[in-house]
Amino acid sequence: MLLEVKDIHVYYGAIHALQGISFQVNEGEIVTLIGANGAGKSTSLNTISGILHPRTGGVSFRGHDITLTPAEEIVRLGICQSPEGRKIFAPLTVMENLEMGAYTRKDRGEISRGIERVFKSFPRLKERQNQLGGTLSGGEQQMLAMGRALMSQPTLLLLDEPSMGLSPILVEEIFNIIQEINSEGTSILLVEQNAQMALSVAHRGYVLETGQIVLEGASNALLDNPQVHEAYLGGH
Amino acid sequence: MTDQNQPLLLEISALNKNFGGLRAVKNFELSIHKGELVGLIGPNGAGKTTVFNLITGIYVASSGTIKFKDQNMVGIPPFEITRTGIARTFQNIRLFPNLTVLDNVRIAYHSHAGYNLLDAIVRTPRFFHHEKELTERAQDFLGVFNLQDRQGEIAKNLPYGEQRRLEIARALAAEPQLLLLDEPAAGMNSKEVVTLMELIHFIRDRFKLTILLIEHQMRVVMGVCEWITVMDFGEVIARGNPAEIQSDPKVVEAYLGRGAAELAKKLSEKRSHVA
Amino acid sequence: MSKRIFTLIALLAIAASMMTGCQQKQTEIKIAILAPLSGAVPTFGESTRDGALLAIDEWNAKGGVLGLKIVPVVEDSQCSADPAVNAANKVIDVDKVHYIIGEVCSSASIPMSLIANEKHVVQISPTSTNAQVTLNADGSVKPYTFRACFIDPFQGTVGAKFALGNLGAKKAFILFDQGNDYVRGLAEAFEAAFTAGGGEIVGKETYVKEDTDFSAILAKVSEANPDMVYLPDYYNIINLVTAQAKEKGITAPFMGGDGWDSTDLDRAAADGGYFTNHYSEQDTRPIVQDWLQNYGEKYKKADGTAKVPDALATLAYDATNLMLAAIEKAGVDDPEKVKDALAGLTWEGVSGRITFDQNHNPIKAAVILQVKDGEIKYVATVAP
Amino acid sequence: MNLKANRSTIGFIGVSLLIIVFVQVLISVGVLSAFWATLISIGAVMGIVSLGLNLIYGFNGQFSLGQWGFYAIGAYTAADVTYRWSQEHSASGLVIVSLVVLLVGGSFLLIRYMLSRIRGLDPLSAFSLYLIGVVIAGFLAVKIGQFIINPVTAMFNILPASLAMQIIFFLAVLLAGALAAEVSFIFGMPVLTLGSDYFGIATLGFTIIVKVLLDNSDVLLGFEEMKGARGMVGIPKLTSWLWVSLFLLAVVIVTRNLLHSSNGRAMISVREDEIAAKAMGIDLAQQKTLTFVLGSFFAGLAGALYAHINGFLHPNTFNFIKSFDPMIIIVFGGLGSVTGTVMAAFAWALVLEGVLRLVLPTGFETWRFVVYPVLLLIMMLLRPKGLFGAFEFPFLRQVLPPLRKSQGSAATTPKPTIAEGD
Amino acid sequence: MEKSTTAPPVSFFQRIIRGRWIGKFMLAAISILVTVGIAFKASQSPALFFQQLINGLQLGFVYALIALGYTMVYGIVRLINFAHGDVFMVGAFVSYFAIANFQLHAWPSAVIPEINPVISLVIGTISVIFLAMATCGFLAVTIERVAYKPLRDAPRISALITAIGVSFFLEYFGALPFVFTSNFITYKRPFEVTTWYIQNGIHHLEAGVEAPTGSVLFSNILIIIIIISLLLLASLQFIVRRTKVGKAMRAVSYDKPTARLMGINVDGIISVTFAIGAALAGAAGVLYATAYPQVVFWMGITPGLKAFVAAVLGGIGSIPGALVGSLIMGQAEVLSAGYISTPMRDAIAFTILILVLLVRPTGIFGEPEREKA
Repeated sequence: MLLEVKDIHVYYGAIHALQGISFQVNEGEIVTLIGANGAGKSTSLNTISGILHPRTGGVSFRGHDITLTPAEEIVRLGICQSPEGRKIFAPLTVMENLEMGAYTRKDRGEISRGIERVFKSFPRLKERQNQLGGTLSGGEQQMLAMGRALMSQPTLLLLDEPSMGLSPILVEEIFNIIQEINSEGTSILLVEQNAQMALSVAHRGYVLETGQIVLEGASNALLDNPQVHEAYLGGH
Repeated sequence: MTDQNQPLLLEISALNKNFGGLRAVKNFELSIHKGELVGLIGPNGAGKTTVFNLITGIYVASSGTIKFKDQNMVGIPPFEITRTGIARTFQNIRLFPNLTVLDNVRIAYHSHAGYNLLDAIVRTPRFFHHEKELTERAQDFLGVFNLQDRQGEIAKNLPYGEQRRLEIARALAAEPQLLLLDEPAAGMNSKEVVTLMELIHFIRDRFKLTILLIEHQMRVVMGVCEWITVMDFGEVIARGNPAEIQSDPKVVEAYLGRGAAELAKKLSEKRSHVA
Repeated sequence: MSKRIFTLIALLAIAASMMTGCQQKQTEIKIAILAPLSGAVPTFGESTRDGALLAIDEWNAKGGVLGLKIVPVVEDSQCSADPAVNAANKVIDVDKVHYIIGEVCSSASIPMSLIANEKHVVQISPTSTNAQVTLNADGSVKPYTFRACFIDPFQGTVGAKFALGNLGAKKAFILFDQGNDYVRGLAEAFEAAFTAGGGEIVGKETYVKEDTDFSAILAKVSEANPDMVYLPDYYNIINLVTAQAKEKGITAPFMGGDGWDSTDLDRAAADGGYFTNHYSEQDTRPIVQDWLQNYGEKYKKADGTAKVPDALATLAYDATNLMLAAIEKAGVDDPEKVKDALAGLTWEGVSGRITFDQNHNPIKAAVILQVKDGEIKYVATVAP
Repeated sequence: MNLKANRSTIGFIGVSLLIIVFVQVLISVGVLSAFWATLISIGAVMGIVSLGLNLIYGFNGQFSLGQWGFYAIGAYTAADVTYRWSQEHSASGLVIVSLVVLLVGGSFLLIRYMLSRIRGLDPLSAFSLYLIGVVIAGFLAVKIGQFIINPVTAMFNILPASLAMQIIFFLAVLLAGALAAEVSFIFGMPVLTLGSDYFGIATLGFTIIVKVLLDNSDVLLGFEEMKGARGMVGIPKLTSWLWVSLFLLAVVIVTRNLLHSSNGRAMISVREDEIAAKAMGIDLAQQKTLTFVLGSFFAGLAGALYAHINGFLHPNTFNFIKSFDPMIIIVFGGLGSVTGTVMAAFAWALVLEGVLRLVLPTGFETWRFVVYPVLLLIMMLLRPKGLFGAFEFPFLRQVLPPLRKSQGSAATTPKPTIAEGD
Repeated sequence: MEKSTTAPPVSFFQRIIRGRWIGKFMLAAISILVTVGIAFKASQSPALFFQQLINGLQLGFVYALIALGYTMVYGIVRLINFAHGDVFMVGAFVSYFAIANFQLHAWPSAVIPEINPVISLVIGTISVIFLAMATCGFLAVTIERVAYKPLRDAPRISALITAIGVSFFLEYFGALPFVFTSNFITYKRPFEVTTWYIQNGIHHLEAGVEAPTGSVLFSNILIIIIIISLLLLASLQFIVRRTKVGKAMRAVSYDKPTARLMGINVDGIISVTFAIGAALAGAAGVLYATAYPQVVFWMGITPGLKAFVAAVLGGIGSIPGALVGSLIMGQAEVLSAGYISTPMRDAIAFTILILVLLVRPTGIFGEPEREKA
């Protein structure tokens, strides 16, 4: 088991955002969290990333407890998040954005190999390596966000809404790349609004509702689940 | 290709907008007749929101005309444009977060409050009369959107769906003839999207509105819009009814891609199985 | 809630007034020293306080005044109107003081004098030179307010006479701080007297007190090429201006007023400069020598050496002595009588023999000193 | 609803008047010495300035550091009017200032009316046009004023001296406020288009410019009686606790009435979200200018009252460093809280100049300003949202109208699915 | 697709309004008037004019070093750090004590007596500057940790009020008799001033001798200030553009939560920014005190304010902006003192600031404010 989230309760002030959530990600898996807006998907990711800390419950990664580990340390341990809305550093060039992704890495050779790898996955970024991040199109920004996250060579990649605001054709491309990254050995925890797509690429999935997990299982099973179909796949 | 029986409400021609050297909108053309429900789609960064900002006066066009009710709106400040009958919602909800739900709606009545500053300060009978009237109007409005129980709540404390509804209610309280909705379905799950679509139909019928909609979720666009305009790189690449758009090769290439279901199937097959 | 706060304030005030209100038999007499201990010029406040406290100590050592022990009340008045008013109100209302030494700055002494006269408290400002300190807006004299220093026209005139006569200057350049009424008063008086005496003002330039870079106006001085430069400001400005003038190759001598008098005057930079002052350290009168010695014994610098009193300390010392002498002359602790005694008093102070004119300004002689080779040398005495 | 509101209104005004009278009695009896009386008056004055700033920053979101400049303008204007009356026995100050206020105000209205037909005029151009109006109106005011000074003086001389003095004082305070408001209008026009921090810096610049002008008021501006940096003397001490407290009460009530009206909501909406406010048909420039002018009007009033407390004005009082004081007070009291602002203003005056003076032992007088920032720091760290946060006294609080139970509207309520959107 | 619709004819009047010409005309009229006035006066005495320009240059470079601290801190935490000017003051005092009490500027010759005195002085002076920089950096980090960090999630204004409080504290605590004292202290320069004048070539000016009329003077202080400022500026630019820490600073300044997700220690980077800004202020303190040899506890207020204005003028958040703004401020100050009116100088400086902001609302190099609908 790579990541284990165990019964975490997270609060924003008085708001009880996560009410005892548990799930795991195994080595080599794509796991998806789906659910409505405000169900607590991003909160879960941010708790794993160390931006938020649970009031009770714990998170462990490769058997180490990381519940209270600060965010920057967690990146070093091998978890990296590509945040919702891409959050590219607009005034930095594409290259510099990638370097920031590798902030925790010291070995220069490894960094340049990492950049090579990212450029291989996203050839469009190579063309634009000296352009400012802010001038990229939405799809390119999403690629950069993912590439940047990959630069830290994570064992576990957290993707928050990678398809948000993208045209269908780009969504297709992004999901292809997600599978590619996974096939190279990186485990992925995917948070998606687009449940259909997310479940298509994921091995397992969890359904969140108002801070609780209401359903879990293999993604095929979830895709066929009438409840899920009704609530998230728009049962036409 | 539009419904010629109704008069033209909005007519945009040869609209251009440059930011520095960047040409965000190129020769944009759009005509909307009264009572229509029109969708504006296109890839991210195609210039859809810029068009909205141009129509509402937040940006001033570099060239071209925007005619609303046969009146050129270019160069007119946003608040006046709103007062002539265009209201909008925002992609990322923009309520007045620290005000109550009631006040959020009451603000829409400011330009025709019926009393002036002096009345308010001295508390003349005129103030009390009009204040009561506009409060009741606002409450009725909240009632329409089933928010009346929430009137005292601070807007930022509402759940997401109610915030969306409040935003639409607020926009409608300004009594527009043309409503612009910027990605209303963003951040909604399928169930919410269905209710949203019903809501859009409902408000159009009830308030006799004309609606221009930006949306990414094809289900919404195809489901509610009568006409669709597709933008890419600041230009219109296609226009037509939903069926025409879905089969337009240019649109498929630039925007839609292969059918979603087909793609999902393909991806599932590719999925490598791990223990 | 607000009611409770107000009641609290009222109670506090009652308690405060009770604490000071219930005196039985008078065993002490309070003198308030109001000086700018914080704000922009705390160093002036400290000198003033030290000078005044030394005078009080000396009187107490001799058995006080009228057999009563003298108790100093020190308050910070920040060289500024509001705090000065608050400080004056506080010492008068809370500490029940009848005699005030202060303030240093005219901008604080003037509002303070309004309160002193309203409440019939005798005030001597040691160093405020603005005419309005002792005069009302309509020109009448404020009965309870006196001062221990020259008013501006006197020093400026003396300076001009000396420049024309002893220095033989024909062309003068004036530098002054328009925001400082002391400096401006001296400069205006100098200009009037210098032109009346046949000299020519070849240029006038102003600066503000926060300035440190004088290169722009010194460039103009150097362009005008005067025989002397009149710069009647405090030593801190003198240090900056003269040092920069030396670097700019300006050789014309500088001249100023009693603001120059400080141990912190940069004697190397100001070398060759002249200034008018209240007394000279080289004066052999015993009162001067005692003053220098006693001050040096009581106050030490950080490195343990004796402090040398500056003009502010000297005038505060004289002002306190004047006040106490007047109380003794009146023979009773009654401000009404003390102010009359003060008006008719003649007192031999460190800064000379002092009597008051009808506007409550002291009549006394000025001396002219020169900064030369690291020393302050006595040059001349000019009687009024 | 009306009845309830009225009850809280009567209660509030009654309690306030009671407190005012109570304090006045304490002062008259001598329980509150002049020391405390002055501090309370200063507290009330600071309350008025800070309420003005709270409107501008707390409610309208415009980060202004210019409040102190308008305060200075108010102080010197009113002082000049009463000085001329009490020292020179002439109503020239009153006449000229009122003519300037009236004519300039008139020219503003005229130009505004003319410009209302021109759409899309940029603020800087509008500013230039208004500036021309000011110059012409000011010139006319001075010219016309010459003719009526003497009759007006004679008119006031008919009245008993002390009554005439009080009337002139009252008029001077209002005129000071009006003049400050007019200056803020013309200055605000171009500057209010700047973004938040830049606006703050421009207004800070305004405060500094005013201070420099006051330093040189006798030489460069020709106001001999203001005496520039020497400080203005001879201002009659007319401000009593009664005057300031009544003005404060009036300002509180005006602020409250304004806030709970359509204009107030529009004002707050600008703070909340400018773009959304624009999209709701709110004229940002108008709302910002209105608030700025009103806030500056309060500052002018406060300045005028301040000038007559000590009877002395010095430009150093209007130093830019002191311009942070009202900002400190409103943050301290809680941004956007009327109650907090007033309480904090009194607390600020009483603690800084009063309690600290009494508490600090002899020899530690210089520590007052070491303790003050430490208190400030502790306060900010403990309560970053201010003492009162958003708390208000009942009268100042917003009263929610009762729920209207479905009349007609319910019938048209859409299908329940819409209500359960989330 | 191409349909050329000709825009309806625009009247002359409308064109004036659209083009914002009235306001522009007014601004242009003011600036032309001022420029012509100065040019006329300058032509009467070109030497004086060039002298003033040189004086302004010296001032401008000192302001630049202070302005950078404002700009960096603002760029990263959007805080107007009003205590910055007082940190500058501390820098000046630290160097004063190091020189006057410990002869730090002469340590090399004290350790190795046979060392070349010039080299000793250079090394000594540099050590004084480094000491001041280090102390100020440390002080700023302490301030940041104690006073600003706890307020990072509070409203922005709280931190601003705290900054004002810190500024008061540094001043009045410094004024206490056992700290820096409230006296004006004559600063002991680490090296002597040498002056040259330019008239048909560069000549050395002997002390106590008047320079010939029509010559332009400059001193070694000017040269040292310019060299050190440029060196520090260049290294700062290098740090921010090329190093990992600098890139992280820019990333943090743009988006803190995302920077944390990338494993960047945001608090650490903010501290580093404060430290670098304060270190520059410390160096400025030494240079300023050397040029205008007097130190006093409130000396930071005015240069601090001016430098802040310069930073805003140049576009706060922009490093080249801070330099350009400072040079403009330096020139504006000496030119208005020299040719317009000294007492009105600060008013003129602020008028320039306001006018520039009206034309470029975010300063000369400032990025336009991001407004997204």
